[in-house]
Amino acid sequence: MIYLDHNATTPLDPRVLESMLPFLRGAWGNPSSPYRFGQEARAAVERARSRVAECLGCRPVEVLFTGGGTEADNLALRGVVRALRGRGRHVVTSAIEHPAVLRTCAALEADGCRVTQAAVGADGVVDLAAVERALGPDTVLLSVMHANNETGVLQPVAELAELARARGVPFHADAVQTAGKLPLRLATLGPDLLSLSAHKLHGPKGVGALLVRHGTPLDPLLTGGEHERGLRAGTENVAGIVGLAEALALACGTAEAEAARLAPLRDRLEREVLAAVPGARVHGAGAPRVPNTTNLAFPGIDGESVVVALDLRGICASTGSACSTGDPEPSHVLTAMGASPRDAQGSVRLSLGRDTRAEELDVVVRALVEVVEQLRAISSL
Amino acid sequence: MIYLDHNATTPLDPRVLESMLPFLRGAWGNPSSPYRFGQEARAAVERARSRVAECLGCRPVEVLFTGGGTEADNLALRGVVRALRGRGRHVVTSAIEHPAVLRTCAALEADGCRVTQAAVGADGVVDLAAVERALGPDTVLLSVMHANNETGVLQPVAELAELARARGVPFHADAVQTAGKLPLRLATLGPDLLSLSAHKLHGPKGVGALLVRHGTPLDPLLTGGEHERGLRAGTENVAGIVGLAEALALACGTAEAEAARLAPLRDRLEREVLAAVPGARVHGAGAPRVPNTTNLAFPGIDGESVVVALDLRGICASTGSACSTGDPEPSHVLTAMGASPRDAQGSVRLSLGRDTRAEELDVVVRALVEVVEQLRAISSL
Amino acid sequence: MATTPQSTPETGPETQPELPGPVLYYNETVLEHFTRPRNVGALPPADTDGFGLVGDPFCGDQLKLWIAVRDGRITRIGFKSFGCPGAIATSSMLTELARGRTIDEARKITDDDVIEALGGIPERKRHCSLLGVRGLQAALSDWEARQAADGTT
Amino acid sequence: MATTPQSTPETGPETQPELPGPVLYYNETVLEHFTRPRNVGALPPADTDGFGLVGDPFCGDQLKLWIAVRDGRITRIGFKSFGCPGAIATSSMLTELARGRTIDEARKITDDDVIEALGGIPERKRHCSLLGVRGLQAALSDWEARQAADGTT
Ligand SMILES: Cc1ncc(COP(=O)(O)O)c(C=O)c1O
Ligand SMILES: Cc1ncc(COP(=O)(O)O)c(C=O)c1O
Repeated sequence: MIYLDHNATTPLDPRVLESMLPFLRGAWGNPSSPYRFGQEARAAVERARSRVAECLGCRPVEVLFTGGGTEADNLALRGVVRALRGRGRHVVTSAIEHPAVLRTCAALEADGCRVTQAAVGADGVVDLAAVERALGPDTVLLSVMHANNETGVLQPVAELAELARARGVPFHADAVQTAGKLPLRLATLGPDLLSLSAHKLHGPKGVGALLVRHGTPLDPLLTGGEHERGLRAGTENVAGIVGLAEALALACGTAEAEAARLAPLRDRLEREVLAAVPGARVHGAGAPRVPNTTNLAFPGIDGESVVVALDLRGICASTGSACSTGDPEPSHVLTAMGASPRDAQGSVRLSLGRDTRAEELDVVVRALVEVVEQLRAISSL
Repeated sequence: MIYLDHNATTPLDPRVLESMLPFLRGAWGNPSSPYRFGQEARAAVERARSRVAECLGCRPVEVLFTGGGTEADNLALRGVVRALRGRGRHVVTSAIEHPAVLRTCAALEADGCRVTQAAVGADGVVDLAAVERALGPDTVLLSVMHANNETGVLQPVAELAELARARGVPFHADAVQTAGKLPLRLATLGPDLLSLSAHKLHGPKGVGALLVRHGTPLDPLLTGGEHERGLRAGTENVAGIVGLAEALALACGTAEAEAARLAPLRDRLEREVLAAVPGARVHGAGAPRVPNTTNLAFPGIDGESVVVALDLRGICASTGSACSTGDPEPSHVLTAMGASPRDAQGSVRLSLGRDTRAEELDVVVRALVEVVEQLRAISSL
Repeated sequence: MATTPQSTPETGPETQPELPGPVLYYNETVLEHFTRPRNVGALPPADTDGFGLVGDPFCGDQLKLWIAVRDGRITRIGFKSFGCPGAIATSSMLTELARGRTIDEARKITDDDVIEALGGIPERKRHCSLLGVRGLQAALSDWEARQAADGTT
Repeated sequence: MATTPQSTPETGPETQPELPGPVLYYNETVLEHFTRPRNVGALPPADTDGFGLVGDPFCGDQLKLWIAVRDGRITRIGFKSFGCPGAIATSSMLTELARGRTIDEARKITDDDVIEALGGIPERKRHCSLLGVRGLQAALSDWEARQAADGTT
């Protein structure tokens, strides 16, 4: 199997599993229990918190563990909006966010908030001027992702942070697609809240984190026990949290080298596909992107058909967000970038990862060329 | 180590870990991915859903997987209240609920709901007449737990279900402390929503389920991708879900036999402590209880001191909910049952489990007698 | 945003498991028709007695379908499709079901017939099979219109 | 319900890790003073020069503390405590700190002194150490009151 869908999920690193096993075997205590056996688990959680903080350039108290990236996004949006409900009801976001942000914005809208979606350019980069115009006196949150999951296009978080800071508006960045891929430092990057998800960086599924800069107003989303300083109730997923920290530490140690290794592989893949497939394009090619992602447009054919045909050849790819699998709607990200619905429908995302080898990409290029030809032969367009 | 805190958490059954490992090693695909490798993970999730449904007497579509018991409780309360916001804003619950319910009710109150907490009797059983009086035309939810986590006292869910059904009010029961301990059938038990948590029944931490009877109105709490039929977004914790199903299947298969084994052990433990410790009492002794739990009152001394002293003798016990560890407030459950604050402060919960042996309990009785004597010797009361 | 469990359509009686998540779960027959679709291609204009084009001109799946009719029977049929595997496979199966049938029989082919012949299709892809049936209906209507036109000329 | 990270007190400069969760994390010294508290028990009434009782009569921790004073120094001290291990250990350590001290020195003992002598105490248990200090102050005030009463009689 050639796996080119690392933006959907990644294999659990065997070293990460190894780090988790003690907490699935011997040290299964409840971190909130008063006896020493429980405190072993507590110590593991707090060690993990310190490791995450160290990897991401923040303080341990600024790390909240969650049940995944989606929960981190929901907590950031709903938590800040609720904490600041006395100040205003307006949220600014972009048109290309992950559904975990966009649908949460829709839910907030249904509950009486006003939401402004800033447009993006044809290159997939959010329009800074549009964000600036949107920020108003009653704006309580700006939420723009760090890198888009479908195109890999990086957003100008430093500039966005400056805009937000100048107006005293908390800024949340969904960094699910950059954590572990790029070196990140909360202290210098700019956002006040940062979401990440373990399974996107060779950690376990069902655990994530929200970094919350000291002083950022936040209400809990899950209420109950006083876990996570009262900001996220529920018995801690100790093994998952330990795995997240281990995965992050491993990824951060190699992020730069991996980025340097993957960018030329990705670029060569793109060059070869563009050379071999008439009419093919790369969405977001003009913008800075995370080095592992390419989103290819093949006009005249359907992306899902390409993905299924590749699957039958042992290659895992996707049409975009895994969440929208089978969704007949064209990608909201690509249409926001100005792609026609049909063009958006003809797109395929390949996302490389730690296990990707150059030889695999040669196989993929050949398969893609073949598949596109066959599908074009039967296409009615 | 003698572990008598199974209501806080339980060891992960090695067979459960075994069932999870394939999804932490080979089959790490994203269940929402379109290729067959992802569908392996999808099939595992759906098999797990069917197993849970079979164990609990409901249909697979009635099972929603969550990130734990707390999230299941939050989803039930916030989800029903939101879905029915056009109908009313009143919630009825009891005074002895877990913080996952009580604090969520407090949050709903802060958001404009009215919440009535029905009283319980001295035996720890919720007052049915009080619930009946509380249910009004604008009541949108009744939430009463199946068994209390501190005392083990069982609540009259069948009768509560009847009251609720007669008024068309959805009824949520937090069954975190009964799932796996007692045979449960959603179809016959009565509630419309039922919460459970894997780590309380020898499954992994960080995964739970909410059973939602067909037709019950529910809004999602975590919004994003269309996982769990749009009712709980977020990439599925495949290994955790598989582990939950395996743990539940194992527990359901032995629940009756275990209950029959533990009840006499617990009863003997109580008899011996009451005989040896002057003034000792059992909270909720007069009510039907889950067979693994006892909550002992030792007037004149502090429960946390007992717990720490037992810990130093290698025995794990607790003062009540693990969530309130170190909390100086006396238990809201015991005070709701009419205990004085000092009496509540002198209470210790012992909760037996699958690994508990009769010989261990002999050791525990001796240790308790010793510890209580020593603490009474220095007590100022 | 309000969603109730009962309002979610369920998967029905197919053999595939009930999959409430967003997923594609094409069976072997569907995949076979997707990789080796039957009756692909336009008929030559001279041989074409009816033609159907369905699908929005700018957005979503599209199907073109050609039929040749002799003695009230579809003797030849061809299609071209822009769409997902479900669209391609259901169109392919539809042409198999329609070939050799009388006009009346062809008129009566439903999307359920197509789905049944394929042994099921994911819930989210049921709409695909409608495209094929509508394409065939359009071609049959075109044939009827041409017949009428021939009669009047 | 609004909670902000900054409003949560942090654990301070102890050697123990920063534990934001609800947790007890008593160090060895605290546990030692809990299991073998020093100076436990009432002084005989005849030997008691000052007595303190602190804590709500119905609820929460309670402390009784007795002192004997000779030549402006605490020569003997005893306590009894109803409370958690933190309360017992801080009371025990307080009596150790106070024994042999002059009245003035004893007046100046703070809860931070007690906590420092124990090598730290969990954040949630800091209030416990206040009880001991308040008990000692009460006993010293009682001693002063008795002195004054002796003087006037
Ligand atoms: C940008 C982005 N945000 C959020 C998420 C959600 O993360 P999770 O699947 O862990 O809930 C994803 C991936 O699914 C993502 O790509
Ligand atoms: C009755 C009850 N409800 C809910 C919970 C919360 O479950 P979890 O810890 O899995 O979030 C617990 C245990 O902590 C419980 O005992």
